[in-house]
Amino acid sequence: MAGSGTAHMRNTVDAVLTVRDLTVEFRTGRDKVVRAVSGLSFDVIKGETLAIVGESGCGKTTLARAVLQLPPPNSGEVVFDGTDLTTLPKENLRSARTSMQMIFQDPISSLDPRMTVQQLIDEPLEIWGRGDRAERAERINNLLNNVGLDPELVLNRRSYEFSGGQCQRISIARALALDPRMLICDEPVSALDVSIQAQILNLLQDMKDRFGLTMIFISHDLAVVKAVSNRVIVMYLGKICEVAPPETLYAKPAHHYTKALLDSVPVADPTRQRKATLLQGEPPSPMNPPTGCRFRTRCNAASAMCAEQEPQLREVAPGQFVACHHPIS
Amino acid sequence: MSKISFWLQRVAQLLIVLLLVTFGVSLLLRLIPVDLATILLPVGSEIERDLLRTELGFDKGPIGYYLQWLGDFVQGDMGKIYFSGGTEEVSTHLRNAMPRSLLLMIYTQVTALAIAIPLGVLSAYRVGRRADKITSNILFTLSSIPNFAIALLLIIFIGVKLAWLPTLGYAPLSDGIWEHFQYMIMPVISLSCGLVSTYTRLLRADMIAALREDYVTMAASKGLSDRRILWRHVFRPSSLTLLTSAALSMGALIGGAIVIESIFATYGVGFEVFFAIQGRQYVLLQSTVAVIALFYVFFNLVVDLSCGFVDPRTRDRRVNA
Amino acid sequence: MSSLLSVKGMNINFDTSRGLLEAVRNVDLEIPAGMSVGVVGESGSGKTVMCRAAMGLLQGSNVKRSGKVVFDGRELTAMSKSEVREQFGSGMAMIFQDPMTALNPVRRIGSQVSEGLRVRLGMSKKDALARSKELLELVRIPNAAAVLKLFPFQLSGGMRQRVMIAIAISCSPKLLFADEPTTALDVTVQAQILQLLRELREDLKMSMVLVTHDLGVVAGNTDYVAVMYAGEVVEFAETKKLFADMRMPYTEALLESIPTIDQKSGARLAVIAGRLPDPTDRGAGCSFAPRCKYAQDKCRNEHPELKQDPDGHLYRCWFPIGEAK
Amino acid sequence: MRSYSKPTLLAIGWLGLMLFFALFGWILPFKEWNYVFEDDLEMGLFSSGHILGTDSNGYDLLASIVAGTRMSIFIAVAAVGLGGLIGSVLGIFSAYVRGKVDTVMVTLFNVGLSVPNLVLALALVSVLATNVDINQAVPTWRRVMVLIISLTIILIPILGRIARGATMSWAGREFVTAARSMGMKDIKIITKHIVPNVLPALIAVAFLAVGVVIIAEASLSILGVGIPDGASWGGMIARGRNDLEYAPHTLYVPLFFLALTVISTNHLGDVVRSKLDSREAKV
Repeated sequence: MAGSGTAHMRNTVDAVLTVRDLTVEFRTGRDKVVRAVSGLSFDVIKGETLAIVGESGCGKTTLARAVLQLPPPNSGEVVFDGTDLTTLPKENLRSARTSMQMIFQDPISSLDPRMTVQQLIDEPLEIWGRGDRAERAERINNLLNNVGLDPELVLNRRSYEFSGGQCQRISIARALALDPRMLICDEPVSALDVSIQAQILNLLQDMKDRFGLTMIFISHDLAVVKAVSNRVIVMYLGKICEVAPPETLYAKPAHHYTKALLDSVPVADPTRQRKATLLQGEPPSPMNPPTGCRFRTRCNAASAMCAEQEPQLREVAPGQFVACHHPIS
Repeated sequence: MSKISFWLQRVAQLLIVLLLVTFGVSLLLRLIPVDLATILLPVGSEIERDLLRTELGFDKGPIGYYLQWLGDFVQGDMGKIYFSGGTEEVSTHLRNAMPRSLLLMIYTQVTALAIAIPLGVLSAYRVGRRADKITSNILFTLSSIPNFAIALLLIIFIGVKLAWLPTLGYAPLSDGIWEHFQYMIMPVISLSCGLVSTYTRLLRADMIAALREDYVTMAASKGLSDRRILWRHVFRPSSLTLLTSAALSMGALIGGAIVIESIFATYGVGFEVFFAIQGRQYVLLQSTVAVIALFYVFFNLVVDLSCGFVDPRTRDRRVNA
Repeated sequence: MSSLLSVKGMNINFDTSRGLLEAVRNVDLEIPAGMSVGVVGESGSGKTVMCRAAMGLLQGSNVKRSGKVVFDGRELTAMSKSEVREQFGSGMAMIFQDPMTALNPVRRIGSQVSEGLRVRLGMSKKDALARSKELLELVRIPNAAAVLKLFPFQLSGGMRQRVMIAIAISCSPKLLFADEPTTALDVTVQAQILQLLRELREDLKMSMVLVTHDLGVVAGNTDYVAVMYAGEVVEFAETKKLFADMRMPYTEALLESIPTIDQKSGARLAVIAGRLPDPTDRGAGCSFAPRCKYAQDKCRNEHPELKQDPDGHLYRCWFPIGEAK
Repeated sequence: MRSYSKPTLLAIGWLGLMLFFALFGWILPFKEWNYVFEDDLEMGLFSSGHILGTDSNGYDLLASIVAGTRMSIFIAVAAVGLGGLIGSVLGIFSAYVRGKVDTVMVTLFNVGLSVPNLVLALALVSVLATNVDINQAVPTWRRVMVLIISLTIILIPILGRIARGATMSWAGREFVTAARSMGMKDIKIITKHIVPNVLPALIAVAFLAVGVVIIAEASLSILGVGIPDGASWGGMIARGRNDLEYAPHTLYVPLFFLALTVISTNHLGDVVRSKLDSREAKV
């Protein structure tokens, strides 16, 4: 797995975002380079929710930020609405970013503690001079109502007076302020309590429907991903393992890693405990990834070929692409 | 990157800092709007002054002068002090002054740590209780009183009114332990009061934070005694900040020593700086500042090294970073 | 069945600047010998505080506590501090959520694993280190001898959690408190750790209290479950019975709102409206009433007492699910 | 609004009095600070006509204190203001930009920090306050200027490093990334998100720095390179040292004022800091 390839690219005119051969590297010393994301390609079609799922350190967050050029990737192209963001001058990039907004994992750290809710949501509107003061105030009220907060109660309070769930609602309202076409959600519910998660997931779904958004949804939680996505990319050590619609992926995973992930998820039903084939060990360091298929060191089906050749993504079922020399059939 | 190359890099960084510091001081001297030779040899003839200009490299421009000074300095020639009757070697002066200052610093640091560690551990353990509150208040007040004020008060009460200790001078250890220490007690107290309170407050805050950590609860759940937890599990990680702060306060200590040495007439390195400025001995000033910076930077390196021993995380983080 | 640990009428309050924080309210809990009991709840439900208090590890001058804890026939709450300490290691042990913060960052793995053996069992340094190596092998750490010489930060999250388990079982405790032992870990590693805990429990005949927010983890790893909400135990039953026939509306709502990998993709999730209750202001009625879809006036005004079904199923609700049927 | 504790009120009150002395000392009915009361040499505390007594020159100590306050506070405020401004601009900028600029800046800060404060101040003062004609005394105003410049130079790396550290920790937060993703300009991110969050930490340190500067000025005076014959607290201490055996009160008085002022600024610095910490804990 953890292979390269572009077989899964749909190359349609409907693609809002097309990412080609994206590589992000971090220098962590004189001659040490971590390739957080290496040679990754994908596209997102208008109105769909693309989920990117993987364990910590697989590069999913880095990928999301690289799409927004925060910081820009080391190589590759990020074509959004027909423009390649990586070659855009700074000024144009600034305005291009407004149609692509991000929701962060830590709802509290993503809001400036010194600002009131009013100021927080007003900020993007003010930067871009959307409307006069009265129009903006009305827009803020609308946004807050949309995300299920009562403007009268919250406008003059600051982020630390709110719970995590409420902060996430404020973040969503702020992200929607500029009428973005695309929302990138980086683990938006993993810092929230179980009983609050569903509220935020439903809210995101509602907003997506109401404003016709396209979404990238990043998560480590397979169950959450299944609930919200139209297409899922499974990542491992900076590469793609498998791309498929959720129904196919969850019912018939083709990649050994996907299967292991699914088998590891605990099920809230004592009568239906799966006999899990446990994955051995933990992911190797991205500083020194295995040759060939990056998953081979933990894979039961690994053969000599897996160490030599990097598997390329190929279609094994309609819409299901896998980067594995020995896919599960 | 290996550990050795990491340390080499660190030493290189420090060397750069040292070079910049000494060059800065050298440049500063060149900024003086007067002729240095005239200042150093006020009564000499113009021929003598010309000789001096060539000897010291005043005629070579700032960089040439610095390189000449540096060349001499690394060979151990720190220049001369110019009296009306002749000259003295700066190195002789410093060789005499160094041990006095070093001993003063060592005694001060040892005293400060010896008082601060138990005090800090105790007040962290009894945080919020009365003993802790009283110590905190006393230490806070103490930290705000400048060392020269303590020195002057000690002189008035212990030196003059009670006449227990001599107020001026110095005796080397070879004159006898009591001889030596009776001159050191008051300077050491004056310098260590502030440090005691800095160290105690730091250690206390650090230990209070460490006591809230899960690993302390974990240690308790192993059935360890409070004393063992306190020293083995809490003190050691907390002592890192203490160590770093000891290095940082070295600068303040050297500064304080200048004042204290001049008040008690200890004639250490600090006094040499004072003397250099009062007597306009700029060569002495330049070399002495260089020696102080060298010592200070070296001390920081030692602390950096020992941090690695106390806290393995910093060792690794630095190797990676 | 005899209880290894029994908690009676436990109340834990914290004095805070915002007022009295009622963390644990009138909790009764029995841990049957040899069994694994799950304690499920969201943040602020008091599950962690309850466990730490039961073990006698709660410290601080702002803690107010009452209630009785009996462990292995002896009343812990009546013992002196050093007598309680005697119980640690060989009686009770604990593992924590975040293995990074629960291991001392500046001490080697070897000294941390062997410490309990030396202090509690009086082993010599050499014996304790040899035993430590065996313990690390027991928790399936490869290269145990080398790991003894490492520092915690040099290990991966999963390995650290294994080290912590090795420390906890080093003196063969009768009861292991596991406080969210897998929350900080990736899902594949979580599965490994849970399996390890299951096997160790069987081999060492150890009882376990498993604290978690994840109903999935509870379902596969416990014999009994206590559900906590707002500082109270609101439901207690055998795990199988609880999932088959839950009585508390909260438990039901929680289960329904969690996304699962089996549900239909894109389906709307059931939601528990409102938010978690304020721990400094518990109100008069049932704590869950403001968010409960079955709530009636009685729920909002009167605090429900713990009721018991003939089969031992406990719940704290005026109108439990299934009763109307 | 939270009420202040008693020590805090005392500290504010004392600093208020000092500010009053500094700004409006001239309305008080005193003679010049160096007016010589020839019949009243070395009078003790609470003497008639001289509440704080006089020194061996016959100067009235209260008048000296009031005049000295003006000088000491002026030097402290000027140096901390200038040093703080320059230091924070450099620190915030270099932490925000990172990269090579930051490396250079950190090296420069380290150079500044690797010479002990007082040594640097001594060197600067002695060099800058030298006259072309060495026999001519340097005028007081120029000494004051030199002193302020020297102390400013010392404070730049100290405050710069703190500003840099605070900026580093805030610039990494997600709301900064969020602001960037909304298309906010860097300069606005710095002024709207970084500076307001870094400011409290800087204010806390600035209070401490005022104390440091006051002590440094006094130390320099004791070493004879401050404003030896001028009206500053340090100058008074330096003069009083000569009489410590016979008229110790000439030493007690300036020491008392100096210590109380430093205690007050340090205390207020602590108060700001702990407010900051409790807010941080909430965030």
